[in-house]
Amino acid sequence: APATAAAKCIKGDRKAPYTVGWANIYSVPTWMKQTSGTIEDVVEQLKAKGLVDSYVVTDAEGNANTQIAQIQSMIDADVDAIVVIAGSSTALNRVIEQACEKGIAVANVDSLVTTDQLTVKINTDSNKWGAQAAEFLIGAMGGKGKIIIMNGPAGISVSEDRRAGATPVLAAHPEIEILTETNTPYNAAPAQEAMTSLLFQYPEIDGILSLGGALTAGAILAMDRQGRPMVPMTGENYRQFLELWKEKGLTAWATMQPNWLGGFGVYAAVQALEGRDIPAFVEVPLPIIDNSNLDEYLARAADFPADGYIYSPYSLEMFDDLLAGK
Amino acid sequence: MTPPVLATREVGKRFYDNVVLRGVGIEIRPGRVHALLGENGAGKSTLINLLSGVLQPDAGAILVDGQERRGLTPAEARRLGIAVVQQELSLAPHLSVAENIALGAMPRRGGFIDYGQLAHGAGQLCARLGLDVPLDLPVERLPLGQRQLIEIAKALWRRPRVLILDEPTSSLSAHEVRTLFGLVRALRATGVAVLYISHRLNEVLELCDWVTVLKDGVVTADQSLEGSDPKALVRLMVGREAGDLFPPRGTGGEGKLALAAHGLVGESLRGLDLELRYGEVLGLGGLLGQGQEETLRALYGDLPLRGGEIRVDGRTRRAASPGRSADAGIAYVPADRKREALLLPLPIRYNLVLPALRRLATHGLRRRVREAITAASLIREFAIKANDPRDAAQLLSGGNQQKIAIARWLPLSPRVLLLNDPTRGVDVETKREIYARLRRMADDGAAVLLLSSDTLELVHLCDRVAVQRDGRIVAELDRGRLSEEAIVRASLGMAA
Amino acid sequence: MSGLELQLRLLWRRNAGLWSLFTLLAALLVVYAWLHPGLLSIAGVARFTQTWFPVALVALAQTLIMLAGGIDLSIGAMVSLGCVLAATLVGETATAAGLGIAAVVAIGATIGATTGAIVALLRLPAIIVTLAGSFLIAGAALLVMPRPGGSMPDWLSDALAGDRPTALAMLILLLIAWRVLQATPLGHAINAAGDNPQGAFRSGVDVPLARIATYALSGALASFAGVYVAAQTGAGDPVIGMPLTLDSITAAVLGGVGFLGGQGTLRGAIAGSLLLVILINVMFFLGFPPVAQYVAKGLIIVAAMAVRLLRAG
Amino acid sequence: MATALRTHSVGRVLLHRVTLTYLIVALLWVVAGVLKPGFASAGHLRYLLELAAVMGIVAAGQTLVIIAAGIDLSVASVITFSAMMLPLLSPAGDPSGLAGVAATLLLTTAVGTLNGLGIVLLRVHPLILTLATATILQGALILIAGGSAISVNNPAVVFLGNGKLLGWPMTIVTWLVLGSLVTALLHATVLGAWLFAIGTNDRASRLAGVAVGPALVAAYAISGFCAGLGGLLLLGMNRQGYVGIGEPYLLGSIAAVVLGGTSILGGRGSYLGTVAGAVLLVTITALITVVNASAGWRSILFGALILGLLLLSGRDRESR
Ligand SMILES: Nc1ncnc2c1ncn2[C@@H]1O[C@H](COP(=O)(O)OP(=O)(O)OP(=O)(O)O)[C@@H](O)[C@H]1O
Ligand SMILES: Nc1ncnc2c1ncn2[C@@H]1O[C@H](COP(=O)(O)OP(=O)(O)OP(=O)(O)O)[C@@H](O)[C@H]1O
Ligand SMILES: [Mg+2]
Ligand SMILES: [Mg+2]
Repeated sequence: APATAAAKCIKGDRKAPYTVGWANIYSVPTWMKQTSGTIEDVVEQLKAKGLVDSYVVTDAEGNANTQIAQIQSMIDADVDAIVVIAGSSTALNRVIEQACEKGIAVANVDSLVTTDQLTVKINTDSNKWGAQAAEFLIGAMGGKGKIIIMNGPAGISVSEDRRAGATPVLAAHPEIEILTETNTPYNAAPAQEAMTSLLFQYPEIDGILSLGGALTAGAILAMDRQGRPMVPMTGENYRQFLELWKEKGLTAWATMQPNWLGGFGVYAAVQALEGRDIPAFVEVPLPIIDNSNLDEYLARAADFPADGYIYSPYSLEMFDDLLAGK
Repeated sequence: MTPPVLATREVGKRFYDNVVLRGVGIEIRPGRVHALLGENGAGKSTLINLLSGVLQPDAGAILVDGQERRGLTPAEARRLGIAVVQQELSLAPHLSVAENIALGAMPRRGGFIDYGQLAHGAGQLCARLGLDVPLDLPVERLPLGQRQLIEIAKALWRRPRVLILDEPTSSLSAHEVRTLFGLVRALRATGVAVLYISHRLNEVLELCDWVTVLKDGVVTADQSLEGSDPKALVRLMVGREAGDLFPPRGTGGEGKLALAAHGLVGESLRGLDLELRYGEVLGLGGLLGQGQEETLRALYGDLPLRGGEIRVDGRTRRAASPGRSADAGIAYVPADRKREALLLPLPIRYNLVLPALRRLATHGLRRRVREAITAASLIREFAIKANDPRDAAQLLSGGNQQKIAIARWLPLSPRVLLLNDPTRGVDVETKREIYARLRRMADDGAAVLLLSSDTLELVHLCDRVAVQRDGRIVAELDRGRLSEEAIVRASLGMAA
Repeated sequence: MSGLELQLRLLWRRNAGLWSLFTLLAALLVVYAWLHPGLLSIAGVARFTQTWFPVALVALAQTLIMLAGGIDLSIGAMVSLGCVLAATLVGETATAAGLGIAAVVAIGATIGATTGAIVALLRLPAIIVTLAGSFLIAGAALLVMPRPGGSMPDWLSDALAGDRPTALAMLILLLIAWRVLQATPLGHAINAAGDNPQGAFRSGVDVPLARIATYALSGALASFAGVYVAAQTGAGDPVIGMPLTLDSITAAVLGGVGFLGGQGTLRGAIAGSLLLVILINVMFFLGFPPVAQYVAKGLIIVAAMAVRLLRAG
Repeated sequence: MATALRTHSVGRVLLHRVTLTYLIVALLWVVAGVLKPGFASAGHLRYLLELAAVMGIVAAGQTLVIIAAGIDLSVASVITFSAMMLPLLSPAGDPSGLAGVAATLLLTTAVGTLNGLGIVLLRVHPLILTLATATILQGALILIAGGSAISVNNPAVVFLGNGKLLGWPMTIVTWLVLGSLVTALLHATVLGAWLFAIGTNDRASRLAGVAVGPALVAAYAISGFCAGLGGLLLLGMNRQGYVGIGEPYLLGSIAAVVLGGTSILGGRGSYLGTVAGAVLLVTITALITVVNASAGWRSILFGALILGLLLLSGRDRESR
């Protein structure tokens, strides 16, 4: 490793093998469990290379205040790298800045914080997520019609960003009429409940702009139960959605928040510790699932939990390419 | 004669269609102890609730110092110098003795509680009442009688001009009653007006100067007590000649051993030995708080024991619980009916069948009709004055609640009765019935253990009396040696 | 008995049920300090109390209500509202910041008093009134700030949540303030109103007023917890307080507050909140994986309660 | 403060109040139907009833527990646990799927029994104990989540959630059966009477010979059973279990019970009221979904509706 480290926070005083900490916001949901899986996988690979020797996990049980305390504990325990999915886009700022000052490599993935004093932020672009989804839907609807927008929980950056990304696209198409919007947790049951009531309300719906998670699956189930004709819709790589998509032969589009962002975070942090110059922000391109590659995803479905997400394959080489901006 | 400090003029009160008071006038004067008598449910407590602002009259007026007061509230009544001893109901169980005494009237200095004055004042009051308890003890840890004394201390704390005592002695033992009387006399001497409600007629005769009698919500007598005797009082209340209060004693004490306790050690018990035989009424006496209640609870299986053993019908009892005892035919009537016996918000009928619920049911399914019949017959037998058996038990007068606490065990025909002050607040006529019934049950072979604060009961009803002191039985007085004096002497630790 | 002696004895008495909790905490603190010697410095203490302080505040807020015989499900939402309001209202200068904080706390107190008035005067069940309140308040927080943002002055963040143990000092001040309140008739009325509302009313205690006052105080405490979270994190977040409602109840009950009111102490609640926070930290240093963390946490909380109750007999 | 209370009139008032709650539901449906055509369509109302069935079934156990002056904060976790465990507990060789259903319900009943035992034997406050159970189940869920590689294909569960019996949705049929049983239990059995007694005054009940411990254990066990059944219905309706599926039912079940007029302090209440409470809750949730407003306003509207309905449905309640 070179004497002067290039990445942010890195002071060059930490030597391999490293201790990696994973500050999980909530380990119970399946998406998080899958993400933990990719982290453990990458840690194992790095252990084999002699770069990592120990790995610690915390679980904040969904409470951002607890997550602050746990990151504080990791700082106190002097781990070398911290991977974090933020329980709040603002709440962790100060503790992360502290970690950075201590020379700890902090990789923030998925839900990002607003501070820039950390080693690397890795994420897809939530704005693009929303924009691309809107573009697909409008295209599939022929530029006009009535839609319902399904959002994740209110007050959370990710769901607000996706919605914000869709706004200008929708505004550019005055013939698209937004009937109404929902806010539900990223889960099928509440989405299905909300959608059912809305279906009774709106006899005419031409498209569903679902902005993530298992929302689309809920919508499809609701429509199916009422015998309503399927309409174009968007969504994410939730296994049940992809299966229903195939089963119903939908006109649909999906992207994903790859679970391997977690594993990638570990890799990037360790690379930074190793003295590699890595960018402050790595934008992971949004993989697109459409009718052309749906079957590829479904072919691997059995490897993923029934209530999980079928993410695209990853490898350390791929991470290298992403870090190099390729 | 001094003018009345507190009076009512033609007050009436009804609850729904139940007219409780009709045109009642009463005049309470300074320097006089005024007795208010009446059968259970006659409307005494209701009247004092009107006098103290807890309830509002439907008709008539409340007069304080000759002036009509409309919309009197408890806080206002208190400001006017009216203090009421509602039994244990108004204590805050988790707060300390001192804090309870000053509840709602904390001494303050500069906006803060003046603990100096609190400790001093509360300490003094306790001393005057002969109450020897730490001021910082939560009142829930005190036996009922001591809680009652604290309720009295609380009333005195406010230096009232009018002191209303609703059955203040119903769970005090003879000794405490003496102290209280001394205190009341002292207050009378300083010009305090006292309204005194009691079902213990000789106490009334001893202490009071004047009597008002309520019957079915109407004043039937308002006269001086001079020259009265208990029989005359009963005549006033009931309207006919009084018979003997206590039933004649049978043979008693010859039956087989029902319950035997050996060397019981536990909360307040320090090696207690006691034997109870079928066919006898055994009294349990002593000063307040000597562990008598714990003795009953231990026998009933409600007290964890650290030592000793209890034999039921000669067999050592192992896993004990109230449920098992009840199943084995042992009944327990607690003293504190409001907290330990009744389910106040639930219907009277329901309260009456609770212990027998399982017995009355088939395969766990309730038999409503059977329950209703059982309850109705108990209401009749015990002359429980209830408007409707579906009313909440809390709407009953105190004495009628007490009847439920006893009556509800009868459908189980218990072989052993453990009774803690069963006639607390019960009017004379009902007392007579209860005594007769207890005696009859003993004659029929049941074993009765009667813990009582009323020495008369112990002397005249029981076949034998055990006196408890400091967690042990210190004397057993058989029929030949039974007398009030002997009990008091033994209670105080003097040789019998 | 002198006044001082009475006061001290009452204090001692109220601790009686808490010794096992205190002992458990002491043991955990020793283990924690041993695992993490950095705790034993001013900065270490400062940082530790910072994570604990908001939980302690909501535990206090909940305890007040429960002491008076109620329960408050809107505490978490109130923290969120306090947080976003602080990140909007608190200005850069010292005066502006002071005024801003005062305004937030006043708003919290007002909302609390309103809730209290509905519960006490209309005699509706607190659990549902405050559940409805939680939606109303959470909605208001989202209107103030639909997504995380805003900012707090850096100097304020440093002062409240920097390397100085300000949080600890405030906690001690709060305990003193509570002692002072307990020594007033109002404090006493709060206890009595929870213990035996009817009896207290008959004894001339203004029960509705005591109830309204507790809700107002509790609202003020919860909104101040929001202010503190804003300072600690440097920004506002409209949903950050949500998980704190349950924490507040757990801490209060762990600290010996009875569900039916009248019994319990603030220091018990603070100890309960400390247990929740320190458990998490100690488990991290002991290297518990999340699965074990959940199980251990559940068991230890039950044990902490059971030991006390079984010993009390 | 000393309000005059008469039980038989309380009974009448209670009945009256439950009727009132039903009237409010009807009124709400009419108003919503006028404002939002489609809301009051038969199909939608039936769907609301189906949703209410799950809430009502979970709240059935909660009603028993609350009447006995307890509370069960583990229902949400038990629901999720049930939905996640079913695929694991359904043996491949059982075409009816009933074995899996039985095993799952047995398991959740056992969890409820443990709740009851902990509360009775360790004398830990139900709030804490059931919360701890919930926490421990969360731990178990980490192990289970992602472990089930198959979505639900248990025919019994699919039938429960989606099937029809004589034209009636199975969810509603199940609810009717369970609701009748719980009502009978409360009002026609000794156990039910005991629960009221315990909720009113557990010390007095104990001294009257009531088997307080066993009765409480039974109540929590039934609550575990009901939550488990609720989980299976949800699983059937969604064809997919996931972690967090039970979450809305924690506060929801308590709210349904209390909105239905059962006292949170215990000793007073009825399941008929809870049924109305469940329908009410589901209705207003659906109502705010169809109102086109920002998330903040929707939340405010929801809170205001709960408060308003509470005011309407009766003010003479305990002051807690
Ligand atoms: N709040 C109430 N609602 C309905 N009825 C009531 C209420 N309070 C009292 N009653 C009824 O009024 C009658 C008089 O009761 P009260 O308590 O005044 O009797 P009492 O003379 O004090 O009897 P006791 O000697 O037994 O205490 C009783 O029949 C009782 O049931
Ligand atoms: N919750 C209540 N609602 C209505 N009335 C009540 C309630 N509690 C008590 N009462 C009535 O208030 C009156 C006084 O209450 P209290 O408990 O002092 O009864 P009491 O008859 O004086 O009993 P005791 O025999 O203990 O003196 C009684 O007449 C009782 O019926
Ligand atoms: Mg009376
Ligand atoms: Mg009376």
